[in-house]
Amino acid sequence: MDFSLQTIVFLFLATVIIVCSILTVTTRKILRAATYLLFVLFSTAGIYFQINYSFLGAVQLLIYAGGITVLYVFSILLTYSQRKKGDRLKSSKVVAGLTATLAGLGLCLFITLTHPFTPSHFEFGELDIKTIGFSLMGMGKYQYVLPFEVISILLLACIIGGILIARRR
Amino acid sequence: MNFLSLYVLIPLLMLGALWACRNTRQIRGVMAAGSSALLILSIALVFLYIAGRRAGNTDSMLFTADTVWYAPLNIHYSTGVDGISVAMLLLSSVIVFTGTFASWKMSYQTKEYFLWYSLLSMGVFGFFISTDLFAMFMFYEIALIPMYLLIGIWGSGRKEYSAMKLTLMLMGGSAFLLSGILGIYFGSGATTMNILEIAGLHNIPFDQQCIWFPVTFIGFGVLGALFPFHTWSPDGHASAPTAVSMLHAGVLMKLGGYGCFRIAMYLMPEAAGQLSWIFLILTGISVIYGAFSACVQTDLKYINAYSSVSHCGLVLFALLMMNATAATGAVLQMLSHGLMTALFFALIGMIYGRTHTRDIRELGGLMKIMPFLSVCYVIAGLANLGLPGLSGFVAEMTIFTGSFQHADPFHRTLTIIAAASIVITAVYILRLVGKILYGDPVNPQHLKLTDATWEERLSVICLITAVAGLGLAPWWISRMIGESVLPVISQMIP
Amino acid sequence: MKFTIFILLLPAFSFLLLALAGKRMKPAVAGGIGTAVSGIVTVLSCMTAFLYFGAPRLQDGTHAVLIPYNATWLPFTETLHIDMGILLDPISVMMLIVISTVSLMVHIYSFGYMKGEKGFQRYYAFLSLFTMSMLGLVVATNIFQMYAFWELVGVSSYLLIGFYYTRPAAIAASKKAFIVTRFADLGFLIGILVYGYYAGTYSFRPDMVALMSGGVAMLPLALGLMFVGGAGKSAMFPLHIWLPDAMEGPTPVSALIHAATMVVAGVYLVARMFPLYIGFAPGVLEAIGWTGAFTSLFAAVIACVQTDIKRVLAFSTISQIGFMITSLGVCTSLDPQQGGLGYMASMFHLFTHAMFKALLFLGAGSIIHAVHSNEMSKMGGLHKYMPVTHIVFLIACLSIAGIPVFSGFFSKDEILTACFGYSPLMGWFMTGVAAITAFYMFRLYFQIFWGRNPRYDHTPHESPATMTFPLVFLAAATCMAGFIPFGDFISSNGTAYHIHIDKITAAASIAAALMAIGLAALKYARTGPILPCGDDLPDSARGLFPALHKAASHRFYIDEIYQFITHKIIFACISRPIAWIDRHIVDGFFNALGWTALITGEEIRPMQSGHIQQYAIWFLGGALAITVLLLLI
Amino acid sequence: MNIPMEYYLAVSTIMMFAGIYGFLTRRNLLAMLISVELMLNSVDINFAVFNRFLFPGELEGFFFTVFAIGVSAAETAIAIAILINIYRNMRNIQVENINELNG
Repeated sequence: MDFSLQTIVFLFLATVIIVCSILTVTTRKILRAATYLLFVLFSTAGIYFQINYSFLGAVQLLIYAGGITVLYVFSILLTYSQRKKGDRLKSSKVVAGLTATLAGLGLCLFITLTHPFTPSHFEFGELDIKTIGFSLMGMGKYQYVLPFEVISILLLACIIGGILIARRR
Repeated sequence: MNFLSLYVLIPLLMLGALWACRNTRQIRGVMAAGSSALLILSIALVFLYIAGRRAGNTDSMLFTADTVWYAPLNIHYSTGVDGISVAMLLLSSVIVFTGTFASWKMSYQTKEYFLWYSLLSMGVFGFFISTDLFAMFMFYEIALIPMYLLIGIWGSGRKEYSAMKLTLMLMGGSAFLLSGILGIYFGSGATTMNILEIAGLHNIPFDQQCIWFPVTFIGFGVLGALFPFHTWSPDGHASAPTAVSMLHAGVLMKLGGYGCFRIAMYLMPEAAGQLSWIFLILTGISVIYGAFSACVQTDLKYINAYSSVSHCGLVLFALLMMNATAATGAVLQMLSHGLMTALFFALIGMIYGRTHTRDIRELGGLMKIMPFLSVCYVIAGLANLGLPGLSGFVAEMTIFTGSFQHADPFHRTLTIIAAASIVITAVYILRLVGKILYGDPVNPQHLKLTDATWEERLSVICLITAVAGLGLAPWWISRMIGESVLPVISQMIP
Repeated sequence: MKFTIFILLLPAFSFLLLALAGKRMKPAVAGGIGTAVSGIVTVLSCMTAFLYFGAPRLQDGTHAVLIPYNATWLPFTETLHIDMGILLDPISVMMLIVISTVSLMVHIYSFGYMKGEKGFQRYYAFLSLFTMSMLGLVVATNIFQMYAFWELVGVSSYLLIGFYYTRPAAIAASKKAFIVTRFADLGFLIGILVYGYYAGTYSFRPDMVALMSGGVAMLPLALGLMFVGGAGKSAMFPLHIWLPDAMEGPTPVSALIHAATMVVAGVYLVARMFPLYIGFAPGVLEAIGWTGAFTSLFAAVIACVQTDIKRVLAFSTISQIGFMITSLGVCTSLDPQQGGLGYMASMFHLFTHAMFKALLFLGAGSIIHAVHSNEMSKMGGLHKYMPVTHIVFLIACLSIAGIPVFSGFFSKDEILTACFGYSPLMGWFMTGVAAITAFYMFRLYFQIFWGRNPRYDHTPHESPATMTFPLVFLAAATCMAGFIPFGDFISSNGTAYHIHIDKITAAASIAAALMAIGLAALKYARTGPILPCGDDLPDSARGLFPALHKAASHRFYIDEIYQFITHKIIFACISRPIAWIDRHIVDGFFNALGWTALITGEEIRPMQSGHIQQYAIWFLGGALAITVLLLLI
Repeated sequence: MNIPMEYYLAVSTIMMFAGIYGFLTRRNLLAMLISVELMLNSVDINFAVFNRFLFPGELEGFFFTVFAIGVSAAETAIAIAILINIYRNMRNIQVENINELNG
């Protein structure tokens, strides 16, 4: 592997993702966690861009980094209580969680790295937006109008549910 | 439906009538009427049965009837009696009758108490008249469940613990039993649940018998106080109220012996022959072990409970000897033990009701205070240790003679060991009688106590009459039973 | 002979009547009913005897065996069943006489002796029960009927020993009597079972077909085991321990049950099975004989040092039963001329012993009634106060000592002759025991009626007529019974046998007895003040054999051994551990099962905590576990 | 393109388990939600990467990622609505205190 720009970018993104993920779950301050999450989401968008899924990257940036994070920040501020100083963790829980996590991580990495994937040789072309649009709206094979509709109904249901739940009684 | 169903109908009617009762007088009236009706029915049944046999009817069961209940599983409500069940029905009705009078003064939640009591008796009667495996099992369960409430609510001492223990262990036995019954049903080709028909088919493969025989036998054996599954008995009996102890030791424990004979051994004779030695050893242990344990107990009811373990062990022991004489003896022993142990528990209950203690160290000189009860207690004790002229002798001698017909050393040794129990029985009975009845009163407060009331006298005298009647004129009932065990015995390999 | 059924039914009826309604009767009425029934039974028994022995003999010279009644009482198998019936043969008829007579005497005597006692009606009820059972025992047509009545006499003995049920000693004694005999009866029962299986019947005549097919070899075992039962009832060593304690019962009861009738049941049993013993188990019979001989010596030695008047008589009874057993044991054939003499001698001694021993006990009762004590040290010089009792007691003592004219001489002489016929050793041995008998009886006699005169609180007086009449009657019987031509009625093969006195044997035994009486007179007939040290029984033997004396007065520690076995071994080492095991191990196992279920539930319950993170960690763990499993497979 | 697929997968795995760790240990419900977002995100990366490297001609992974993003947005919205509601009632959103919901 030569140190092309691609590689450097990837290494940068990977480092940011790994470090920020870990910081997200270990920091005591919830607002910081949200901030680190934001970095992770940005870097993930970077990964998408890197593998030439720029539409996906854009969606990621818009919805995740733009929408959801803001939602988090708002709700954090809404539920912030002065009495609670940080998020103290129970050590037994940490040990159990850490053990399970590390074991799982080791196992998954082992499987991932030893599994003989057969990557096909492909051309890294940009996916044009027209193909995406037709696939999303088409009704044929490998076309996704049904899941699209299902998701839209789900979103509608969520909107209604969110309003209902959050409404003051 | 024939007149045997009256045995289920009368308790049902009693349940209904009790439900409608408003006061204690009415409740007592219903109970007295119902239990007398059952007693009269049983006596009539004995005469009808003997008349039927005299008339030359040689079917293995008389008065059979059959109603389809649930066709897909071949479950029928089928009834029928032979000499064994007639004897058991007579025993049960005597004890239900006397138990009613023994709990005449029950004051706490009287109505509920008698409701459960009637339900319990319905289960017992239903069990003895049924000839269908499933119906038997159902009635068996009906008889078990009220026991939990009767002990748990109306008991004394550690009643919750005892009730729980008794019910759980018997339920454990039921689990064995259910699988055994299913094993028999499917082993015989899943065509019928009727015991007589299964016995007629006689087609359960030997290897399957070897699985289901021990399962069924243990299932019933738990109720028959088979060592080491007897430990519910001392606690359960000690905590139960008087009439429940009577009914439980007198009748319910007989369900175990009856079931072992009628289901386990009748339907799986080859396995019974093959595996009898294991259970013979266990029952032999029961006999001796119960007797020795009884020697050092200090609670009256515990003594009697261990004595029951010993005597019921003798029942199963005799059944496993698998010859007609021993089996007749076993049924006689069931009768005899049922009557005497009910008598014992009735008397213990009456003594306890007066002195409020069952500890033999705190009792003494009762002969002076309550002569009637004490004399009856002595009679019960003498019956228990096998005095000729009372029922114990008849049963024990039949068993020992029957068992001794096996010429091999194994059976011989066990017979002699079992016979030795009569000496130990004498030891604990006489120790007990000497301690609590004779001597001078230990507790001066006991001097004020009164002797038995009329209903207690009625109950006790009725039982003593039965014990003495069986002991003085045993031939007719011995013949009646003897000819009924033959069909079962003839299935077995000696 | 159909009327014989009433011999059994009347006492049974009287028992039921007195037991159920006795409480509402006046004591005199209850006693009257019991005595009247007993009287009728005695008359019926005598009638039976007259008719039976009066009937012409069969051609072979024996009396016919009559079975007026026999019905199946409890069927077991085709061949085995308990019958209830009446069997009349010479010995059962003889026993009828003995039992009914002694019983009648005791009934009459008790009027005076038990006067004013609480439970008078109960006492007579028990006496009737005992009479019925004992009569049923002797007329049994089969061994199982005998066993059934055997148990019944055991229980009536238990009830009568424990008559004074508030006395701890009486309770303990009754319990002991019942349990010891019960233990022996276990042997009897097993013997019966063996006999039934191999002889193919419970009747006294074994089925020859069954016997031929292998049963002969087992008969000695069966007969030996039966004798264990007999030894228990008849208080043979080492099962004798209950009899001395049984003296806690009222004295008339001791006379009836523990001297004259029940305790000879073992002798009767052996006599009943005698043809079988001779025919199939001569070895067992020999062993029985030696057991009897040893017991008679053993009991006689102990009797010499007892101080309780009833205990002395009790040991004397054991010793005398030993004589009877020995006499049966030394028989070697069925022919009375050829070594079968012992059978007749034994039955004869049973008869005479019943009379004089009942007399002794009733006399002792009369003395106790007057002195209010059982201890010989509280007695002395009573010949002045109680002339009738004195005379009859002397007659009984002379009789048991074997002085001619009195009945005991004749029967004992026959026994000694039989023993000499068996072996000189046995003969001399038994003669020695007879001498000891004479010694201890006269030790008793002199101490009570002569000897030093203790200060009585109130002057002893002669007993009332209800008590002296039975004494006089029995004394007359004792004087006369020896002249009954007993051998004409009873002998080992049933034919008439003329009793003749063997001169040398008789001379030897009389000489020994007289010497023993002289020794006793020398030692005990002195008058003088009571020694202050409390050692008021001058016992020179103590100086000579201190160890023997001490052991004998402790009855050779047999009771202690039993005590040790029952309490230290059976109760402490078997019963208690078993009870403990039951509570803690067997029950503990089931409790542990329940406990495990409970604990498992308790352990599992927190898993359903509602904490999502906990669920998640289990979920993760599960997923990982499955993954690892899949990887490994 | 010379970066092997495994590299991406490794990164997403680490992210996934960081999320799991957070989910298991954090006491604040919001923090747990954030951890869930991490996990979802890592799955999204895997979808995209598998699609791109193994089946470049097709678009399943791509669209599933799109849908997953949509679903996670919806989920977050609802969850935060619930949280705020809980906060109103109980004045905190510590996970231990919320087991009263189970009846």
